[in-house]
Amino acid sequence: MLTESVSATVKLFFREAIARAVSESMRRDDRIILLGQDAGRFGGAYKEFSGLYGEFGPDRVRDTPVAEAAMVGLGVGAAAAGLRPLVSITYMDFLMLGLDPLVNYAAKARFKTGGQITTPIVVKTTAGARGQGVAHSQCIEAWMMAVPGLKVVAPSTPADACGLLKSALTDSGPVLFVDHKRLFSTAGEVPLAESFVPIGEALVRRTGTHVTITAHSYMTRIALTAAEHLAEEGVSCEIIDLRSLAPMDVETIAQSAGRTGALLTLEEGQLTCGIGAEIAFRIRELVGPIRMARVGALRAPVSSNPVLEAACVPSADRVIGAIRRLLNN
Amino acid sequence: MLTESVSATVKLFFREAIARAVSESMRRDDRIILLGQDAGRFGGAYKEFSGLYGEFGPDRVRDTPVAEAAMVGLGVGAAAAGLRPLVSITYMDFLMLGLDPLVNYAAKARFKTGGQITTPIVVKTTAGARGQGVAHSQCIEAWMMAVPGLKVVAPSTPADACGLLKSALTDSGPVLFVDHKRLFSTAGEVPLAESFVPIGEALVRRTGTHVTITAHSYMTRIALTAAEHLAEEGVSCEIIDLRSLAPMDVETIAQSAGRTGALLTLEEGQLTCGIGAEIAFRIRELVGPIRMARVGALRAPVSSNPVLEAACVPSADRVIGAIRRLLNN
Amino acid sequence: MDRLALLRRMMLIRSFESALAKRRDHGFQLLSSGAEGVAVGLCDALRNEDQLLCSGRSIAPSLARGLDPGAVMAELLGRIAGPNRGKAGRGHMAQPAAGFFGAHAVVGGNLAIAAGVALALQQRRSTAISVCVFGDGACGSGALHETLNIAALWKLPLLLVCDNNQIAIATPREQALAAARLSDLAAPFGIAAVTVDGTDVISVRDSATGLIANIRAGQGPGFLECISERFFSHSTATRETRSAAEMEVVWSRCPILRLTGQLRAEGVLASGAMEELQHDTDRQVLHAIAFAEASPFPNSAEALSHVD
Amino acid sequence: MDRLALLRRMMLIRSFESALAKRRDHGFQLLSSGAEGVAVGLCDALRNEDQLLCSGRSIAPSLARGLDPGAVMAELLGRIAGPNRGKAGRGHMAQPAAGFFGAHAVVGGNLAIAAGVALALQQRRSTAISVCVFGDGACGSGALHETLNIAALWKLPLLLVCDNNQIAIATPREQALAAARLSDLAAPFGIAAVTVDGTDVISVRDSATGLIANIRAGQGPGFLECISERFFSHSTATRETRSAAEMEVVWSRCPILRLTGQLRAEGVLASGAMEELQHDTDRQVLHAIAFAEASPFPNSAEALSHVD
Ligand SMILES: Cc1ncc(C[n+]2csc(CCOP(=O)(O)OP(=O)(O)O)c2C)c(N)n1
Ligand SMILES: Cc1ncc(C[n+]2csc(CCOP(=O)(O)OP(=O)(O)O)c2C)c(N)n1
Ligand SMILES: [Mg+2]
Ligand SMILES: [Mg+2]
Repeated sequence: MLTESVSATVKLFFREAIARAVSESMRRDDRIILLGQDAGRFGGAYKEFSGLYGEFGPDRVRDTPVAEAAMVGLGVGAAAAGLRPLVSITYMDFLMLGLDPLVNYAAKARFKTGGQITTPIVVKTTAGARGQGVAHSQCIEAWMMAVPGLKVVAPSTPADACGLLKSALTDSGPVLFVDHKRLFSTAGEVPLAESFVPIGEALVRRTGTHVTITAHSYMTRIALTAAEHLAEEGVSCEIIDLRSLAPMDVETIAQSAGRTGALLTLEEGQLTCGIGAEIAFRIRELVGPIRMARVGALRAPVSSNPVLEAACVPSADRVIGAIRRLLNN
Repeated sequence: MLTESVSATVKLFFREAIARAVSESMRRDDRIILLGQDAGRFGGAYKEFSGLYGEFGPDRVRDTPVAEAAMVGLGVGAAAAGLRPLVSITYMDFLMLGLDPLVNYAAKARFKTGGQITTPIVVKTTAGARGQGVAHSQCIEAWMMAVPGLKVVAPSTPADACGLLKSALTDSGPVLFVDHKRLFSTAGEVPLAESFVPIGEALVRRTGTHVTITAHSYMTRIALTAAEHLAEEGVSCEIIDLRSLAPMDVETIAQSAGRTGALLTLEEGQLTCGIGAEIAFRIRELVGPIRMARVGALRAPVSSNPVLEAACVPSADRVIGAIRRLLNN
Repeated sequence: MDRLALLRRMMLIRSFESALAKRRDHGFQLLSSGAEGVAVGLCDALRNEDQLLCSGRSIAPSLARGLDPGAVMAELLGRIAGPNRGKAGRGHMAQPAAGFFGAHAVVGGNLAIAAGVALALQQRRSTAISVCVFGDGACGSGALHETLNIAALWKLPLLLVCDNNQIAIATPREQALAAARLSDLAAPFGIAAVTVDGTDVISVRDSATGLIANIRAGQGPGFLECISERFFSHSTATRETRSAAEMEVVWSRCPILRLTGQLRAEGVLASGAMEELQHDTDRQVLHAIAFAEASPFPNSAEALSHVD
Repeated sequence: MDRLALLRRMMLIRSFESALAKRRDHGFQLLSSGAEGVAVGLCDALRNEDQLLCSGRSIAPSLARGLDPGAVMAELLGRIAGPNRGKAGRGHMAQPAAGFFGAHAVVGGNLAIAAGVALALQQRRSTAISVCVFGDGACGSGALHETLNIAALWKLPLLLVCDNNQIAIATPREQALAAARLSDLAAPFGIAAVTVDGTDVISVRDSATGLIANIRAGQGPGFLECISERFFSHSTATRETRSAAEMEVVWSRCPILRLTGQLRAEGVLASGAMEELQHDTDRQVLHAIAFAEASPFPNSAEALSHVD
């Protein structure tokens, strides 16, 4: 009976998992407030905040003007002064407008004040391509991983979205929570009981023996699709869903890559100074010179044009091709 | 006689080399204008624009308000409409405030308009630590290298500062020109005759046989200091001054690293998803699994405190230690 | 343009958008219906050499500026015959050679760009001006402040036109902006600023003309706020949040009906003329669609072209 | 505080900065001399539970807020006895427990942070307010616009204080800002705004008190512009660009001499009293220096502490 209730789950869309995480967190902790463009009655660009305005009212769920710099700045200041704001920046491209308060203040506040000020803020933003073009498609997770003092998480499933967001909302922060346009309408099982996913732990999504694939967010699904096809050819892929990009669970990757002897890193953003380059360096330090390859976007902006978007960002086919080449070397 | 006059040089401070590059370029091309905080009569934070206001007047050398977003935005718009603006953002930390126009507009303009609009803008900014603390010391070159459509150069000598800035001011752009607080007062020989340094070519600053060191900007000087000390121990370092970070001259690095069989990458910024990770990946693809190590800042903000700043950013001693470890492996 | 031509241009935009909205092969679109008077009135006050910039809501501005409807349709449908070779779509459509410097989908993002275009014109001693159309939502962004200040200081030949349709996605303008009138935001900088009814194409044209005369005379930037309407939801993929009662008021303020009514009352519009106009514009739109459909999608190799 | 106490506080700041400026072991400092009246007048209008934020020019604000001069000196000299353990220096000094939420060296960067502090206070139904001091230079940044707008919309308990010393590094305020008065920038948002002479500590105190009463009453933010002076160059490492004649005018507007003159004229300040005050404050500063010098630099291991 006990084990049954522990493992009981409910099927939720990714967007519902986010709303649930926020709702449960806000009930538990009245310091949590939500700031976002159309985050209130409208319920967010992807309905990911649906129901929150009704439950918590306009004081705790606040629509903001289109002013990303101030949105992040206000959230950071409020965090420094004792609240736990969740600030929603609709698209990751616009996070650029709010980098000053996030990077120059929040990520450095604890350090520069010798521990007097912490900034338990969560900035949630949506990355990735889905028909919206050059300024609404970018993935700049790699930049954010390079900011000391900032944590970055990027779930691929509703359960992780819920569990990681809840952890982020109890973290000493700052935390950047990155989701993806193509994930909101995906569904998955989420534990019925309130549950947290710790920041900093990767998860092996699929076990395999020939090659280790690392991915996060929507690219985890691309990796899984590729792995299914490759399985038909007798290629066995182990897929590691990074989940947390900073801090990164390098040990889990190293264990896997050490076993399979081949590593493919997959990311939707640019390869240059990207997540794959970082993982490759660290795995090489830990595991030695194994076969490695990386897959990411072409070095080009992402067009809203469906043909060009598809050509630019990684597809399962490209992953399959890269793995074949990697294993034939 | 001919060779003599060709190789004739003059000794200039780095800051003078910048002023000279701008002055020569502005004389040649009246589309070039300079926008910056106190770039006019004051001559720039490091006197690097000294004399320009006097020579070209307030229409072409414009002081701006403290408004980095608009400064870059105006420059980008003016570039798109036919000028060749040089926009000075005093510190690279504040470039974050201008990333939206630079990354979301300028770097994508040519692509998104199918070639109708180009943005021949040069954004000049100063990176690096010298006693100014957490929000005036950052090096985010790696972020900018990952922007398709954007070029990034970062000279280490007066001659390269002059030659690269002049090339940037004739480039179809956008170009980010990164200098360093600790370079302005360094001196070096600059060709007397007007000369350009092409974007995209690294330079071997010191030849050696045991290990290849890559660096750019001020870190090139740190590498040279380290190499001198190591020479006394019989360790021979080859130093490659990257000069251009995007596009990067990977061939020159590969040739050297293939010969020495060991690579140390040096950067002042963060290691995570950094320049070293990128170089290591590409060299490994081209040269195979040689010994590699990277040196960069500690994963921490850079304090204005002299003790803590020195502890955070790479020193010659740290480079020496890293090379000893690399070569003893 | 005479008033009939203005009417025809507005009807073309409306008809174009109706046809486009029926299609399902373009992701989504941001329609200008309800705000045709702003774009058409404004563009009538411009000269060929002027440059127009706008937000991602680009259909009315581009068509009002005189871009070929077929080319615009091709761009919106991702076809290579679009001015941007189908690479940009609604968010970044541009044709600088035709005086349409282009759309930019970052809210507020085109403000400083437009000021930069104005700076280039000023520097070259041109008599042309730069004009930027943006929404009420963009008025919350710091970009407006920085741009107003520098444009005023440097007396840039820049006209800022706020197409205030009183809502940003689902956020009513009063809830997002503390200013009583959005043109008040220009006042501290000493910038000439006017608020007009954006559903009155003639007022828009005349106010723009007045402000532009000062700008061309070197007196620095102007600010024109046009109170317009958004007849549909934010985009063809967004849910509407306004009540039926609210929408009744919104729809009652139609720039096309307004001008039609005036022209009818003055006897300028003969009884069958409307039907004829409608027929004409609908046919123009059919041609535009046919043109666009005849054009292929770009080849996937274009994903790497024009990057550097 | 009575006026003698205000005078003493201003003199302490002046004396502190004179002693500091003589040293060469701190890189450089941003002095507040000439603007003591702004910080001291303002802080006299605050309650303990209020929070003060400021720009990188932090000496007058921190001392006026009552931080221990020894601790402030230690921070400025990079010693571990500073409130930030010597990690922050001038640019980021903070002691929130003492109502000094802190400096931030990004121009305009503390505006939205201060609004966030105000939001936290409002949310917790506190009667405390958040106060941000920033320069005229910061008024060119979009951060001001965004902050004013949101603060007005949400009626945040926020007082924005522009310490307008009429120059930013070397750029005269008229050349950087198109507004006639900087307090005009608050007007469009319906924010109560006042401009006072910042060299008159009493005016500053009284105007701040008036604005703060409204803020505490829930009427939303206030804006106070104080016209002050910068007696020295931008920093102790920056060259002065103003002419000798200009500096004569600048120095003639000394907040300390101004109050001294008033008190003398009213007979409140006895003849030897000034010398005694000066002696007192100088001694306080000597103690502060001794305290700071007794404190070591942080150990290099601190470079990695308090990061996450
Ligand atoms: C910087 C930025 N933030 C958010 C968005 C998402 N967004 C797209 S349109 C829009 C509303 C804009 O409203 P308004 O300026 O009034 O223009 P309208 O849509 O009414 O024409 C928003 C918030 C964006 N594109 N850019
Ligand atoms: C965003 C940003 N841009 C530029 C700078 C460099 N800078 C430091 S102080 C300063 C002048 C600020 O002038 P003002 O706001 O009037 O303050 P004051 O120095 O007169 O007290 C500038 C431009 C900075 N610190 N931050
Ligand atoms: Mg609107
Ligand atoms: Mg000032």
